Amino acid sequence: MSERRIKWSYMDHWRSNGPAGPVDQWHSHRTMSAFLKQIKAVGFDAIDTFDFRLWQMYGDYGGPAGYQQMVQDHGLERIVNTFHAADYDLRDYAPHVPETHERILEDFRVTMGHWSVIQLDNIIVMPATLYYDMEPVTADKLKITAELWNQVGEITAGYGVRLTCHHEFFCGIQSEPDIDTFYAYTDPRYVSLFVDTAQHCIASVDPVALYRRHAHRVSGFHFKDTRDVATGDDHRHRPDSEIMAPTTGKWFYEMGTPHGLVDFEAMMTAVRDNEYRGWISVEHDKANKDGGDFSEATAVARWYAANVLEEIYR
Amino acid sequence: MAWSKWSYMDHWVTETPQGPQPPSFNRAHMDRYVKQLSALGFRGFDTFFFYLPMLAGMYGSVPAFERFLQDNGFDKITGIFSAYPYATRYTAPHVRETHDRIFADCEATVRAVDGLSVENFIVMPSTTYFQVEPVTEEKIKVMADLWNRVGRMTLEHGMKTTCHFEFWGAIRTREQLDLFFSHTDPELVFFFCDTAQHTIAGVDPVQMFRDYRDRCTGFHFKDTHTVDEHEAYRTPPDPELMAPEVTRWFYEMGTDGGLVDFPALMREIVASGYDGWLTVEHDKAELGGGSYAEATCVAKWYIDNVLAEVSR
Amino acid sequence: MTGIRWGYAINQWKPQFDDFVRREQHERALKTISIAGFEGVELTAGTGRWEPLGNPQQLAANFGSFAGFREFLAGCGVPAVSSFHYDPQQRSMEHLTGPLSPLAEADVPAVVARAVWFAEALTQLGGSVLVVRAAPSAGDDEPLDDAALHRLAACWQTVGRATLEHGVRTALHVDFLSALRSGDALDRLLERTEPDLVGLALDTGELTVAGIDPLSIVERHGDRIRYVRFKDALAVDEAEEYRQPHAEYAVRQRGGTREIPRWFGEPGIDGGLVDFPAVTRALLAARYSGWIVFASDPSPHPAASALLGGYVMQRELRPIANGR
Amino acid sequence: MKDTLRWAYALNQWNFRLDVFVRHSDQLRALKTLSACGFDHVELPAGTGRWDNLARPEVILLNHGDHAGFLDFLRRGSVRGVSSVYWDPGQPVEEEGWAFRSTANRHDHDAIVESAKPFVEFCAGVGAEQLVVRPVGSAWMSPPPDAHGLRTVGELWNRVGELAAAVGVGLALHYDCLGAVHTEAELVGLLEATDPALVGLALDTAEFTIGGIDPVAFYQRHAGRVTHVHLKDTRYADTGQEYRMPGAETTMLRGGAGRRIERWFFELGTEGGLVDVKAFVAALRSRAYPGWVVVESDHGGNPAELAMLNSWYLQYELSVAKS
Repeated sequence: MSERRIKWSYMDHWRSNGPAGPVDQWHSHRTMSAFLKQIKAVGFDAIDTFDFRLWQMYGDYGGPAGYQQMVQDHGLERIVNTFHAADYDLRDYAPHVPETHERILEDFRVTMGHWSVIQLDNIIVMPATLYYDMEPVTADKLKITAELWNQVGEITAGYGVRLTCHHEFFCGIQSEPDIDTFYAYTDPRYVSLFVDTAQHCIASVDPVALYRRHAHRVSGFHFKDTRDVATGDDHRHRPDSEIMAPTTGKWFYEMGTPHGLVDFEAMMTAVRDNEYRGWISVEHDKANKDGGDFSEATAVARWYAANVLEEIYR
Repeated sequence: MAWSKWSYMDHWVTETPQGPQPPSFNRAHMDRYVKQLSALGFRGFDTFFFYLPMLAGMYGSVPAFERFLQDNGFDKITGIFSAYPYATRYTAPHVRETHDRIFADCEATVRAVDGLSVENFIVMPSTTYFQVEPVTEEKIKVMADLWNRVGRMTLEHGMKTTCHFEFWGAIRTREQLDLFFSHTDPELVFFFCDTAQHTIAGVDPVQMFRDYRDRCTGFHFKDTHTVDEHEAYRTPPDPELMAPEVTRWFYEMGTDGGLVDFPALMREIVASGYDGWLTVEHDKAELGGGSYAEATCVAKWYIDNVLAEVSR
Repeated sequence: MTGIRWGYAINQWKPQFDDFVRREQHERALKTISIAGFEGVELTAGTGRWEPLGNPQQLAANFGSFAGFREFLAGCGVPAVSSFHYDPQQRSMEHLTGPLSPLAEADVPAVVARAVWFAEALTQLGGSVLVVRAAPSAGDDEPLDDAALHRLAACWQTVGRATLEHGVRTALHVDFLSALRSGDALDRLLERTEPDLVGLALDTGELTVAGIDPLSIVERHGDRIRYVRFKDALAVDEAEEYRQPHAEYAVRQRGGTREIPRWFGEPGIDGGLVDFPAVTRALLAARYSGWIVFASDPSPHPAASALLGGYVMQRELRPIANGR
Repeated sequence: MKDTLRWAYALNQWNFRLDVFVRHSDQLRALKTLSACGFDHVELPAGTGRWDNLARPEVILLNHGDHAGFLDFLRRGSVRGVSSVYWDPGQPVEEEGWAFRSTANRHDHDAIVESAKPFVEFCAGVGAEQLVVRPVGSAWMSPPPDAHGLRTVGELWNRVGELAAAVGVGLALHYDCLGAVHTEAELVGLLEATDPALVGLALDTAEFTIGGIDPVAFYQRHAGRVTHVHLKDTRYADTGQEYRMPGAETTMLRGGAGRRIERWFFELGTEGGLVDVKAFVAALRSRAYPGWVVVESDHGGNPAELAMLNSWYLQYELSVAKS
């Protein structure tokens, strides 16, 4: 068998039904084990996780290395990426507000220290605040933001980890021109692009074209689907767009869903054409909404990867 | 005085350690179910014929189950639903040769509740449309003959045979409904108004009630968001759960997008002097992440907060 | 006529941080509470944009004003908010603060300010009690010696005085992880506080899991009770695992070494340990008037819990309260 | 699953209620789930009516036209075929006019043989190797069978077995923990009353264990008769008489047998499982068992989750290569 050029990682959103209601996999060692077994059973090679789980890693597994050991004990290779979900706030943590930069830089110095015991590929960030906290999105603000991430990227590069940006449809940098401007301002050595197929699609940006244009900057993917494009003020809905937009109660679906808007075959073809090698992360955020189910969504998504996408490129 | 004769049609699903199951799963779940309905203030209980043996098994007998209901604030079992949704060579209301068998089944069901004061014997008068079509006057007459015969029998047991028309049944348009009622004896065969089913079939339930007031013995108050515009009703193998365009037909009262004008119907009912039971039903409430308990709360909330104003 | 008002705690609808965010979900839950026979809802303090009912700022962001929120409640058939349940240890994104401790003198001004923030909201939402987590978890903090109790009493006295200025009473809530659970700490704390300023929130489920008979509390401190939460308990922490560090995760969520699947349930749940008719009678004997709020804490099926609780309230407890 | 054993998965765990698992889209999701878990053959459940459209042959054909159409449907979910079909002739079904029939009653035999025909034809048509049947009714509804009774039942299954063999389909009698044939002696008696060339045994590890029969020891003694396997686990065994409780399907398997047992059947690798799965599978391997091993977990919990956990167990505890 020829060497695989693509491996599949699972971004660890997860819920299962416990005796007292829905729980996540961090609920107990038992639920974590059941989660990892299921991920492994359908053929994922590794997982991605969130920074805010660090405390549970320390509390329950002795830290990131201990947790990665738990992952490996279930036959998975390792933790590939982490998502740094920050609480953006104009007062103290906002990439387009220079006064807050020192705090953000310090946050990354501390965070990377925690992760230094294992080897990650990427630390993923949403590069801007919520849209309504950044608008109007000006070239100046984009430039200030880019400068911040250049510095953060330098810090993470010191740990051998790439800083990569994930553009939520509701964040300040989500339109095609703003994304292009942002990458023009950032240093390719320090700032990469992480293509989330659904988020771009919701923001009316063609993820395939975006990827083809910036392929040399791309350090990873979230493959997930959506059935809806944001309309009107969906991307700037107060207080929240992700769960509370009036038009849409559930934005995200696993790939392979009927009526999905992402053209994954075209995406995979582009991945092949660019000779991308490495990890693709599968994500389906909030799969349990509206009667959905994480186990099933994960199996169906992995089926799609095995039966449709790997036919194109593997 | 607000309307107090509300009953609940037994479609409930509850979470069990073995997955989502009907409350007949075991006695403990059945008890919990009755308590929940009791908390909402329902006074009547409608159920399916096939649950009667299970209820007898769990409570010792059907009358013992009814006593359990009464201990929880109910008046009684109000209706029994019986149906042959799917034509087989043994049972198909439009096939005269199967009538003896259907009649015998109905008699057995009715006997199982002898001694109680169940009021309605609710039937689907036909099977799926696609198994009957072409729907002719002759076939409607055959079905009418069956229910005349069953109706006479159930009256002898104190129950009225009353017809509940599915949107996917062979009697669904206003013309077919009128034809069916013209062939049935008003003394023997009655009308049961399901607000959602008629609406999906493009028939106005309020007008149906107005026109058949004298034969109406009950209602299923449930809602829908969709009128069948794709001939789902005649699409094999099954329109109810498998229609390509519509994944969920039925909703509880009080949802956004509901098509049934319940206040108008309620006004009509009050004005007419109707004094029977009004039944809440919500079939498949769990589709799309819903729950029966919650759907029942929202529907009863609607009754007490919206319909109560109308019927005052 | 009784002075008891029956409410329901909304926290059981939100098992995870990204659940129960949308308006239509709130509407359905509130209608469920209403139709199950309850006239008030207890809110739980929360932070951030996925907690639309969690604090005054989020209520304003979502409903425009308190009046707007009250209109929404009224539209769902719920006349009042009974209370907020506030835990100082919860961080606040709105204030950019981390955990505050009632034991730390330096934190007291912030705790007071936060309490007033909630109290002001309650006055406009029909509530009269602020329920506060009285002490941190036993395993995460110093033992409550005299000096610590003194600081604790001083904090709650100040809070109580401040909320009372808004007509809202402060009631101390003792949960089964609380440092106040051990020995006579609670008795001593109550001794050191003035009854007019600091009351007690009786939570039947928490006390029972803590191995404390709620009846004994009613007997000893009936005159201090300002708020009651009725939830049932399914197991008792006999091994005192609450003294472990991080007991919030290890014991409350995961069930400790015995892996108790569920500590709490709605009143009347199969296997429940609390004698609610007896507690109700004892409260009446102690001349309690005010809210009795039902809760199940997490529930695998929130609407069913509300209905089963409603059943017990309507058929067993309310008749007792009404003297029948 | 690539292994010396042939692995399949039972669909019954998805079909846990009358009105669920009806839409083709839901079924495709289950098939894809199984495929992602490494399974490419399925066992079809029993059922009745238009909503059990993976159960009754005539309803399957109404949904998919013909046998090839049904196989095409399975293949859309990357499932290649049907290992087996389950059928209980004692379960009244709409298609048979809700007739209540008993295999112990000789007068019902002609009707049961007749009603077996669509199943046999369907198995042959879709390439299912085994028709798996419930050989007798529930113990609580009938007295324990004596030698004469076992001979009567045996005659029936020989007739059905002959019918099936004629088109190359095997017939496997599935022992379950509520059946009137309950003890090991009774089960052996039933097997002896049937022709080994025509009738095999479907050994269900959990059902055996609950019923008080050690599946490993039994297999070692009777390997030649075992033509089909259901692999699942249980955490409980009958105390001895629970299977005779009136309405045992409800009172024992759902009502907890008065012991508050919430669920009897579990996925492989469950904590406290009573089945020695590894020893059992080792025994199958050592005797080069040729039939299907169908993994199932019956009802309980989330079907996709259980399938994934079973798959993990096969790969990491039983060393079955996924592909």
